[in-house]
Amino acid sequence: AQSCAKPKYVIGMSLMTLTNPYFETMAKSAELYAAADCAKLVYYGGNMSEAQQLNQIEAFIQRHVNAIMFAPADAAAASSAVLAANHAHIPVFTIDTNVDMKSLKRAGGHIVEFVQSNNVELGETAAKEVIAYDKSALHGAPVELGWVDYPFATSVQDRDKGFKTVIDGDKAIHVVSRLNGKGTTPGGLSATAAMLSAHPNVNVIFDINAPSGLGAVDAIRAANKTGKVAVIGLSGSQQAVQAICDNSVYKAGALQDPSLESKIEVANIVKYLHHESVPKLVLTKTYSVTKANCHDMLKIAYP
Amino acid sequence: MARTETTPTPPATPSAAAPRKSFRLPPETGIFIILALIMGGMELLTGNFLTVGNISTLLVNTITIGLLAVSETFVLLIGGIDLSVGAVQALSGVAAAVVINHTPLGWPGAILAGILAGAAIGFINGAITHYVNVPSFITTFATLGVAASIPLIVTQANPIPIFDNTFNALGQGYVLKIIPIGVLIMLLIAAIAHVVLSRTAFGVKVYAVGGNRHSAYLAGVNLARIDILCFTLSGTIAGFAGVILAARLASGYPTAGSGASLFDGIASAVVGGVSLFGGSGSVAGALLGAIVIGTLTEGMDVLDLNTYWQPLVIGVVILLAVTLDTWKSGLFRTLMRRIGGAKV
Amino acid sequence: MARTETTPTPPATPSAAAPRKSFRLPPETGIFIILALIMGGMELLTGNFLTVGNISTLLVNTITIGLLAVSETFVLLIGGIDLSVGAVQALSGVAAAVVINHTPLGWPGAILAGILAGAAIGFINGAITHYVNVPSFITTFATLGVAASIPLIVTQANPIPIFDNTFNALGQGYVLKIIPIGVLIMLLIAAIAHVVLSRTAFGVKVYAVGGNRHSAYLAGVNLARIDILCFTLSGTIAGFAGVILAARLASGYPTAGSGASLFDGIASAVVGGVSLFGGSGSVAGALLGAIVIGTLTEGMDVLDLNTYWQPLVIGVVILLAVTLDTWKSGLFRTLMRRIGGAKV
Amino acid sequence: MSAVLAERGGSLALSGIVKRYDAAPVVRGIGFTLRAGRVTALLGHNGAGKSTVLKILGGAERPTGGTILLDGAPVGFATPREAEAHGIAVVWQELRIIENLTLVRNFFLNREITRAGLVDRAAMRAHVVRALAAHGLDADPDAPAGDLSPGDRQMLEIIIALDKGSRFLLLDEPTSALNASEITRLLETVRRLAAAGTCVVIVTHKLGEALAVADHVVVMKDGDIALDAERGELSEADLAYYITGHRREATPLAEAAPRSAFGGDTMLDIRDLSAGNCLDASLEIHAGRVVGLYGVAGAGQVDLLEALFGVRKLRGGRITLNGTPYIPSTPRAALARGFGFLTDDRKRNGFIPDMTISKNIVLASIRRFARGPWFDADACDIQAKAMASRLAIRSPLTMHVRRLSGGNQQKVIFAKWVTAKSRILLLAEPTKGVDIGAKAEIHGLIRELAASGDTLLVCSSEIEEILEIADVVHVFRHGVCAGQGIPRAEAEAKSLLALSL
Ligand SMILES: Nc1ncnc2c1ncn2[C@@H]1O[C@H](COP(=O)(O)OP(=O)(O)OP(=O)(O)O)[C@@H](O)[C@H]1O
Ligand SMILES: Nc1ncnc2c1ncn2[C@@H]1O[C@H](COP(=O)(O)OP(=O)(O)OP(=O)(O)O)[C@@H](O)[C@H]1O
Ligand SMILES: [Mg+2]
Ligand SMILES: [Mg+2]
Repeated sequence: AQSCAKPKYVIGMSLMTLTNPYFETMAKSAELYAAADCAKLVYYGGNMSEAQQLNQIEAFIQRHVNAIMFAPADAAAASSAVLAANHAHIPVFTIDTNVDMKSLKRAGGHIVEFVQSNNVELGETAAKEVIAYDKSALHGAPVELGWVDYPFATSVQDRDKGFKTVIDGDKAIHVVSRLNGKGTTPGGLSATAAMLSAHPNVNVIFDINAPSGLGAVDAIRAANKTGKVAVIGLSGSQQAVQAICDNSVYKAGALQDPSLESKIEVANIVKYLHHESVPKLVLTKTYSVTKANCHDMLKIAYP
Repeated sequence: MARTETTPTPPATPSAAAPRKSFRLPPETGIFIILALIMGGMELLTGNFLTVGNISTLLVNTITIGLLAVSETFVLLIGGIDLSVGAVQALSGVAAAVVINHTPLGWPGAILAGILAGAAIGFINGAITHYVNVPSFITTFATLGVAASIPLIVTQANPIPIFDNTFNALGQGYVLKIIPIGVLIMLLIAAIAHVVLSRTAFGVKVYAVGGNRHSAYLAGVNLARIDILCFTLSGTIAGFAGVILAARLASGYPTAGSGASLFDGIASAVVGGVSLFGGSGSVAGALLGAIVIGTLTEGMDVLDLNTYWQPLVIGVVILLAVTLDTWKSGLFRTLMRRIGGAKV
Repeated sequence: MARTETTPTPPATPSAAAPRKSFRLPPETGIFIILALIMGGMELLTGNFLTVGNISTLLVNTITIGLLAVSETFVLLIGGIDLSVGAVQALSGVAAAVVINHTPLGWPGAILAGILAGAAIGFINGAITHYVNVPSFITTFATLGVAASIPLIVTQANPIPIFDNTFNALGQGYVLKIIPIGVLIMLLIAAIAHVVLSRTAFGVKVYAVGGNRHSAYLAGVNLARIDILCFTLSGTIAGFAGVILAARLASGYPTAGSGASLFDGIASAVVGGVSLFGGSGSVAGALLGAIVIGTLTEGMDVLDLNTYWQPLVIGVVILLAVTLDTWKSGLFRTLMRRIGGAKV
Repeated sequence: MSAVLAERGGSLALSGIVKRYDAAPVVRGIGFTLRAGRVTALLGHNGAGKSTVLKILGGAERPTGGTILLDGAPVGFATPREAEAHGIAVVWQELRIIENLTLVRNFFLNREITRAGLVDRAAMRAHVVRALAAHGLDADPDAPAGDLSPGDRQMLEIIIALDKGSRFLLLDEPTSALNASEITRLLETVRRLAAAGTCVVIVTHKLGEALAVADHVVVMKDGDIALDAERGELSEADLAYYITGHRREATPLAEAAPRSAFGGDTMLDIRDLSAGNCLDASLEIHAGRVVGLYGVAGAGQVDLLEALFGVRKLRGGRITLNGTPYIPSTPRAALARGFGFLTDDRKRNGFIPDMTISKNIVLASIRRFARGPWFDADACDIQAKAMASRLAIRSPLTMHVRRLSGGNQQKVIFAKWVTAKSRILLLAEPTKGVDIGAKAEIHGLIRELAASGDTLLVCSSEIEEILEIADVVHVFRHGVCAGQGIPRAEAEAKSLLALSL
């Protein structure tokens, strides 16, 4: 990488939240990649509020940033923000979660590029892990699955969709409970604790993100059900992958690579600003994490 | 003991009779000065804070919190609290979106639906609080749940896009190419609310009820009417906020106003000098409080302050601001108020 | 909406003279009956709600909100409010995690650090509120920002894992294999707080200050001491909550207690009969209020009620519960309170 | 005798004391000396600064300038607690009873009896039961003090202050809510304490009371001292002269042509009315008359007024108003039927503390001060100005009522009900805490209103007041109307008092 005395570009980045290690990593690595390309990155977390993110985009427009990186909390409500940037002739690049293209098009807005780890695929991967899970521990009992959900985020809705289509195909798996784990560790903890006491036969927990999965692990441990209940699901954080390596409660999962997403997106932004062409859509690889490959995955997993 | 006898003078003419009016700074002066200081500070730090564009963005970003501060003022003044205003935004935004997408009523119907949804929740708040005599904290906690759930149930958490440009102009359009329509509406509503509270008989009664409910009752004030009206007005204005937010986002957003923003309206009003115990404060103060909080939030973004530091800096600056506001009224008044029955 | 406002009847004969003690049901009876009704209802609906395991889970899930309700009670009783308790949890959890990972002090040091962090924020709240005479809403809004920011800055939003089993037992361990240690600590703290408020001279003064601050001052009560102690106790108990949560999560979690859970402690206390205006309510009531809210939340989960419906159902049930509690004290007392100066 | 005790018991002296609020001086560099074993009466018009002086001595306010000398040494009290530590106990004009605490807890507030860190409830309760009994206060020690009537609350406060056995006892209008026999007993107690070496200051507007109990008289006027003298040969007329600044030629009212007690139409016909402590009262009230209701606190006369105004539930009885049945429901409805009600509990429900004098005055008749939806601030100011000058409310009309002196607050409430132009005015203790000048003015207003055809029902714990203004008197005893319709011509203090006990 070259070193620059003064950044040539300013990129504004608004992420749905910064209090999830996944996005934290996305922001931090984007900052590094941007610096390497002589650009300055300014990033904010939106506390899962589309209105707050709109305000942040307005602030970017005011300070005439050269490009905007955007991970909206809500796809359908994000078109205003993109439109505002369009009016100010600032290119918008979405990451992780896209704007709802149908409404955006209808409103006459456009984005340059979208980098995503395929969320539907993540859900499907996790579902396949559940199906592939060695059920010898269950002694022939059917899989009773508890679903630690967070249905308010578009990305999670996609994961849910992917998970559901695959799981619905397996008659031996029954979803007995689906609760809101708020996407946080405390939320995952309370939801799982409630599931375990309401449905004592629950033996697999599916989680939609690593923080809530870690909460589920805590709940299982607290209920003295270690070994009886497995957690399988989105498990991108190092803590979660490490747990899989340790063959603890966390058995397997799906992983996305936020750092890679940032790397591609920043590279494309810089290209675009140099008037080079960029692809409209980049799907980054997602991974299936198992005890077998967990040590490799640790290198990808975010801190 | 010697008898010290002063010659009695005839009673001084009661000063009450004197027709001169002593000039007093309005109580909002303090918060206004603070706002000026904060803006000045931002300008010094950034070098380009006070541009027309930036101020306009700032005001646009303050629409929601400003309207919520005004709406909250009506309820705080009678000694109540309204936790539902945040969720009402979601409800009325979704109501407007549903009307525009699924009925032939178009944007006028949508606007009306949004406002009426807010008014209805407000009316329920007032009626239950008054007649069932439950603390308004509880009533509005319950309606917060109701107003937050309905949009989620209706939309299954998926925002409903709005493509009506006339409607969306409420949040995105400009008058004379420079004044955002939403800001205009906010200022208009605030001005009307200010006049209502400071110049009408209704306003006098609102302050009376908040100042001493029992005394107001004995003076013949219709408590039911005042309670219900104040809550209904609060809900109505929150409904406006929801409509404008929906127009800004071009969608009915079912989780609008959730989370910690619950507090923003109340916090703004309190920063602007409205008492949580009723009976004192003004709409102008509340609005200034909202602009202070809005400016700080905006300023943090413009200053590139790390997200993690923002709550800390905003909190500390607000504390300093209110402290200054308290002190400007002189140390003795301060001390007296501390001792003299003011609640902590 | 016609309604005749009937008025208070005082007892016909002044109960006065009699030096004998008239037997009175404790004021918490109402909320206790309501809790029983809710639990009974849940049992009917699910068929297996009242199992030892479920009750134990329920209590474990109530630890945080229960402790926050107790902590909030101290502040509400003197007519204040403490918005910082949620964020204090994050601060003290992270403090404990940092001490355990980066110092040789081990679990005792970690526990102490967590509690001290809470106490420090509480002390600051009390001192600023009292001496600077800023409404506690503002002070604690500011310290909420501070207490929420510091853990984020320290951890960069990444939870700090805690591997000390003794420490984690606080949140995960059991006494006699059946009673969760965390629940025991919560009940112990609540019991101590209840005794302190109802049986000590300090407690009498707390109620006096909340009942009428100026009168308490005239009676010679040291307002500074009461204010600062109440806020410090509130912070300390919130610190306990943070430590136990960290132990449950086996990590210092930098965003613990954020979002709408800000309200849970206050809401529990109010549901349990603690007045937002100071001077009335009890720790026992607040704890019962927390268990009511905890039971409802847990119950919704056990019933697998759709997430979107939960806020609505919880809100409505709480409203009904408090209404019932209000009515049980007799329609006339109720009306009298409504008219007689009680704030809405 | 008192001189000897004074040597032994020390003194409390003020010197050059100044107190300003927002630059407005309310005490202007005054000084006087209080000595042990003596009773000082502190007199003066409403707003003269009496309570302010007591607040300074009691540590509730800090003087802007000047010194306090305790036994000759300068002291400063930053808080009431410090004053109390120096042996000063105060009964404040704005009572400090805390309504949500029980009598016992109020009694021992900040001096709780504890055992092993916990309050000793049994010991405290036993002490309180004894103390209440000793002073004849009939009240449940475990009930919230807010349930007491204003008179009982004042009595409780006095008992608490006496219980502290302090060297200095400062009493700010302790008798304003007490009845005649309670007052007599209190004054005896004060004399006894003084004889035992206590230094007592008593603020009062009842000059007879002052002369009966005091050794030493200080009169304040607009923040200055108008008189500082031994009681000696001072007469009530002398005191009135120093207080008001002029000599008043007799009392025109009392000697005005007596009006017939009855006559005119029957305005109100009350049959067998029971409410609160009032039992089966039957009264016939004639239009254009001032009807005095006399009785000790809790005898039911105030309950009758409250019932008529719809703030106390009727247990039974019929009321006919101008020939049509009247069932009181709410104050609003009562106002609509032409009633007005001046409460005897001014601090609790008399006014809106953080509202201006003007707005408080028009609150009960706000419709008349509105043009459409608009509040007519000018009309409000004109009315307030007129009332203020008539009743000598000397504070600026934009001042919040919270900051007025007690007597001036009372005048604002009275002004509110005069402004409301009710045809039937129910007045509970209308002149509580009002100075002699304004009291005469209020009495005059009451007579004027009656002359213009209004009907007034007046409860007063002062027999003299009843005798001065009433055309006809009803006496209540234990809830029963024991003396029915005694015309003023036939009424005299002794017989009324006897009927009431
Ligand atoms: N907090 C305050 N702010 C401004 N002025 C005040 C305040 N407290 C008292 N005053 C004014 O000080 C003056 C003296 O009041 P004070 O209470 O001492 O009178 P007082 O002699 O006790 O009268 P009263 O006989 O009516 O009780 C009054 O004019 C009053 O309005
Ligand atoms: N809400 C209440 N609850 C319990 N006791 C009450 C209540 N209200 C009044 N009392 C009691 O009833 C008795 C009579 O009070 P009330 O106010 O009727 O007296 P009153 O006739 O108005 O006397 P006063 O002349 O002192 O005003 C008092 O002993 C009081 O303690
Ligand atoms: Mg006075
Ligand atoms: Mg009474």
